[in-house]
Amino acid sequence: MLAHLPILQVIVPLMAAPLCLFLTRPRLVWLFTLIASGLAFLISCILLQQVMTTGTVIYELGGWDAPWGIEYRIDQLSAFLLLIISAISTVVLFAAHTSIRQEIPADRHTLFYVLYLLCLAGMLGIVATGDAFNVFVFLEISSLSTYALIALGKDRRALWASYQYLIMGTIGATFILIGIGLMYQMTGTLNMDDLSRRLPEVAQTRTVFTAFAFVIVGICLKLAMFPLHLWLPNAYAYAPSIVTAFLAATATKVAIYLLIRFTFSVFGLSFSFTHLPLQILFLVLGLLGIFVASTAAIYQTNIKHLFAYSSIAQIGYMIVGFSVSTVAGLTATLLHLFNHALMKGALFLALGAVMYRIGSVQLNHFQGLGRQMPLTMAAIVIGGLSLIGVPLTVGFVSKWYLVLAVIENGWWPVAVLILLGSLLAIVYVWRIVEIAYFKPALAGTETIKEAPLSFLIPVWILVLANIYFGVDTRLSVQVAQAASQSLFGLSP
Amino acid sequence: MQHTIILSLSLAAFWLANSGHNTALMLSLGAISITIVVYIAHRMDVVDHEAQPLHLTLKIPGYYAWLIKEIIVANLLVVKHIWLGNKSISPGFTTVTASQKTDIGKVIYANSITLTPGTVTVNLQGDQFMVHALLRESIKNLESGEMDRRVTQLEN
Amino acid sequence: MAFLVGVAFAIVWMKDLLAVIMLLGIYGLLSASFFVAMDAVDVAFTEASVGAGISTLLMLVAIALTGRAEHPARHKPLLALAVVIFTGSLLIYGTLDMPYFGLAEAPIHQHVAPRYINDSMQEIGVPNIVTSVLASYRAFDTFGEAVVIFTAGMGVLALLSVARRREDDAKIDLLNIPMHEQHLIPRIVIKMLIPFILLFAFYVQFHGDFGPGGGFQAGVIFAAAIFLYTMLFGMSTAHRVINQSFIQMLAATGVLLYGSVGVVSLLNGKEFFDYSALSADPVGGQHLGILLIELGVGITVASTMVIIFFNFADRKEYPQRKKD
Amino acid sequence: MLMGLYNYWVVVVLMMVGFYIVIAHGNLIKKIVGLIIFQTSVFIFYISMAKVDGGTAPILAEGIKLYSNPLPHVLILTAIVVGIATTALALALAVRIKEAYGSIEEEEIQKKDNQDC
Amino acid sequence: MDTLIQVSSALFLLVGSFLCISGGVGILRFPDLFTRMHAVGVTETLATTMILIGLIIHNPDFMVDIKLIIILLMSFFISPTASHALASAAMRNDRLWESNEKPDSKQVKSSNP
Amino acid sequence: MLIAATIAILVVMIMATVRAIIGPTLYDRVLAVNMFGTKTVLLISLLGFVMGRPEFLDIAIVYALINFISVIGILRYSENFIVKPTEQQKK
Repeated sequence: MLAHLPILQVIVPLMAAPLCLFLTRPRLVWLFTLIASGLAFLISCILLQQVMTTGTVIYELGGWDAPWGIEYRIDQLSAFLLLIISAISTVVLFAAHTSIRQEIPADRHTLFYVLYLLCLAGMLGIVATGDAFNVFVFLEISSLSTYALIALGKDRRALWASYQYLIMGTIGATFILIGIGLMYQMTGTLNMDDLSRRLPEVAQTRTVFTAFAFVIVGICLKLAMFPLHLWLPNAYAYAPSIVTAFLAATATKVAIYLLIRFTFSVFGLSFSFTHLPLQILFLVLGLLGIFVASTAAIYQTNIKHLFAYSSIAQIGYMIVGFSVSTVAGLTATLLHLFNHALMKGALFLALGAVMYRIGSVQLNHFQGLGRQMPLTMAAIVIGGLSLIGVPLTVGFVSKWYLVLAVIENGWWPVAVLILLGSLLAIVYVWRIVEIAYFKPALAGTETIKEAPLSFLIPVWILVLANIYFGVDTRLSVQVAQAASQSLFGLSP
Repeated sequence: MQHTIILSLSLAAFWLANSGHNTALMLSLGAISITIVVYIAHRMDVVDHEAQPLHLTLKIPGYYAWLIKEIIVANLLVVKHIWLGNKSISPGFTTVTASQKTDIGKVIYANSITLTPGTVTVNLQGDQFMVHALLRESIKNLESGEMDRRVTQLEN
Repeated sequence: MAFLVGVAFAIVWMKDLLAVIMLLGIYGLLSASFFVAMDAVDVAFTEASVGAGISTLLMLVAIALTGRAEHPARHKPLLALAVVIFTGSLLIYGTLDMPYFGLAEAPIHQHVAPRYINDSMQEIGVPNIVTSVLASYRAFDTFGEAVVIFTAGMGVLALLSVARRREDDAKIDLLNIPMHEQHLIPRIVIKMLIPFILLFAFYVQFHGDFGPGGGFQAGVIFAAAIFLYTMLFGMSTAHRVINQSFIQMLAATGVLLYGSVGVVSLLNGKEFFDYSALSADPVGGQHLGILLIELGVGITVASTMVIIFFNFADRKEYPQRKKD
Repeated sequence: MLMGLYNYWVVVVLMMVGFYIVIAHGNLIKKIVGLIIFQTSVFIFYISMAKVDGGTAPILAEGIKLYSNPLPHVLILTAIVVGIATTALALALAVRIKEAYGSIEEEEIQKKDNQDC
Repeated sequence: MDTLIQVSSALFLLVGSFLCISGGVGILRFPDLFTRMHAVGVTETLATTMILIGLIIHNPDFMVDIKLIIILLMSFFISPTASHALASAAMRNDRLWESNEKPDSKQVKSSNP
Repeated sequence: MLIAATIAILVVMIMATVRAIIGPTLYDRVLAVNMFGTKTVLLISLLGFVMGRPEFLDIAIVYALINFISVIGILRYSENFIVKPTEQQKK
């Protein structure tokens, strides 16, 4: 069975989704979903282990060899991403049952889990596959389920946010489709590995250039990179809390993965970075993203909005690391990817707990919460510290590596700007701390209790992970380094 | 019951006409499909004398032969007037009385009127059909009642 | 081709959404004819049923719910135009180095495709190459496709489903009686046609190996027959005939059927979707596998389409009860 | 050159018309229509790539040597399904938005949204 | 024999095309909905029949012929039904707009503007 | 001759489209769409012969069906809009 792990990784949640419809009681469905997600997590652990020891794992679907059939190709990078996605999904699901009881009408619960599983499977599929068109198909599975999940939010603005996301997402996906079409036109293949071998022959043509442009723009739309980020804040803010926690921690990561996969593996380093002014473009956009989004975050009154903008800023950091285009830079990006998933997972889940107790995440409703929900608020504070990049948290580790990578390239001003960006993060995190701890509680809120255990456990798992990986960086750094080295074609 | 049998038989004919693959697998798949379709049709309540008008089967071909002749004549007329232009036409509504007793008879009559270019059945109210015609002549033709008579003959 | 452009431009200017949708139907039919001219018969089949049929219908129901007039105000047309022109010229620029249209020497016809054309008969034994690529070489894509449509069905269900009550049914029945009278002719003709349409769907389902067609198209045709029935006999009758939760189960069953074909080959120690594991004779196994997964696709598509349509139509027919 | 690429250029124009509708129009349904046109033209683009001069439909028959490329057909079959799935979901959203906001014009919705905040 | 088949098939197709074009001219030329409907009727009955018969004669393959016949039969069933549905819907609408006090009136009126 | 017939049908299709675009009433458009659909059925059958692979007439059958369904659909759902304003007028 070990040989079949790559496919099982995707197929387990995918098959579990329709099975959910046959279960009648929501509690049962929840348990079932949890088990499926847990299984996926287990598989991804074994896979990572396998990939780290033996190198890339290839799985040919239907028994047809690669350019003719579809293959799954799991290298260090994909294994790493698979682990992040399935881990976050499992942890977040612990709280799901309690949370959605509050936020989603009862007759939709089963559907929620079905869509959740489909979304998970879609993301895993994107990461695992080695076929360009298969990416598109699974991208659509995850996107469609995401739209529906967001629209399940209580607020009517959730609908509008979801619609905007749908339009943007579909344009993005269609752009990717055009790009894939152009690539196929020039090479006659859809397999990524095969593409990377055949593209250099035609790299000078204008068609390939256009293909590249379309794929990148399409991915950036999904990624919510700075100028194309408009859909993200509302989508995150009005989605059900669980969905926000899951998406914030995983969806953009998958998009970053695609960006890396296409630029490094498919088009190849020399094409992506030497022929085109991509480096400087991404650097500028990344930095702009950090500043604009962080500034916007400071002025938000809805905390979900606030953290959503902060997500865009954090994407900016990843883009900066990506634009450095050295092993160190990419390592920093991958590390930040992992760390950011941990932080945002913890933060949004904690917000979900707040939502569960007080039914709102407006900043002024947080008054006095520091005393009423001490554990939850402590989690938010630690997550916030991690966002800023205080030592002993994961945020510090990735920023440290990022600054090192930038300096290694001799880009001193950029390093300074990154640090300045962190100062902005201090401002918006401080606003929450100030209100929650130093303002008296609102009248009539004395009855608010600490969040239930079903929230606290997953939140604190993530928070402790934040601290653990901030102190003991060996595991995450080792994997990230191995992944980026293999992308640069160096053996670890 | 007889409707079911007729339906199954005509479905089978339809399948064979379309398929053209007479392997055992395909034939058995066809049989299964027909069974399912008949079941669904029963559930939908579309199997009755209206939908499978077997009492008409014998007389229909003769009627259609006559109808086709009518259609050709009417067609040529309309085409002539298309090329002659707007001035030559004299459109108007009229009401004709249908002497058919059953719904299916009325439907055949109404559809025959519509099939003949130059006249369209617009509305059914009991046994009164409202017809729109392109030309006065077509109205006269209809009011002579030949078509009506032929359709009624079909019924008995 | 220029014809298509004309229709598209007309769509831009039209304000009446109903007219826009009809033009969209024409656009769908036209592009489907174009697909036939381009040898893509399978695609034409699908586009005809989807582009001209299902999406037009869904659009119609949707605007019946939302209203048909478009506001004259448009925002940022200049900016939009700039973006569009930029993208368009980038694409034109990209086409400059493309192999010419119809050239047999283009790389796309040289690399992967020849194997499909030359060897699929020995390897799979199905004359329709599109089917063999779809259902065997790239079976996983098709599985994805089935899941996508399933996802959409679940999404629509999550967004639109309303709780029906018996009294509502009765009320609607009352409303519908005069409708039946008016639609005497269509009703009888459709009563005659429906069994044949259903059978035709099955025919398309099982003959996908030999000619154009297959699970997806069959599913759509099957669903179309049910739409037709629903439109003429009313929602409440349709609900009595087709049980909502049963159809949901059916949609799930379709996906599961497809997936379990893969699982069976897994259990037999072969790769996922390696149909040769299904039978002693590899080609026979392929044939069986294709038959089964096409059936899975057909079931999923038909039931999902029905779910989607019913939920839209329910929204329209049943009085709304706000929940939140 | 002109004839060789003419087909693709027409497709590009079509795509851009669709794209323009999506970004420039404020009506939600119209946007979806634009999206459909955009996607359909991408399908036409793929299918044009697959055509081989003198080839016929890729269904094997005796006596025919030259077939058009079947792979893009397969891809587009999948893409059409994805397209209809997206359309269905988008329409469902539009219907819900109409119920919640009483309008399907982007500007009005935006205005009401700002009041909410 | 072969030439006979060719010629007769060509003849049918020619007549069919001519009728079709006539219908097309009609739909553009006629003044209102109901008169246009008659023009469409031409293209849907005789023109379709002619073209399909032309094809049937042209083609010796039995399976293909059967399918052509099915198409022909279907168009004979479907097209009047669709026309009627359209006409009656238009009629109801027309009446509601113009004379909403007497929706059941059966007066004969000219629709020529 | 086949090609001539194909061209003739294309011309008719263009005429139908013109009618669909200029309207003026909803029903004129429906009529045009219906005609367009039936002509597409013919076009497909002819195209099959022109290209020498006439086996694919299934598509034409589907077109005929789908066309019928969409016309019925349009009529069924357009009734909603048209009756409403009149009812308001009555009041």
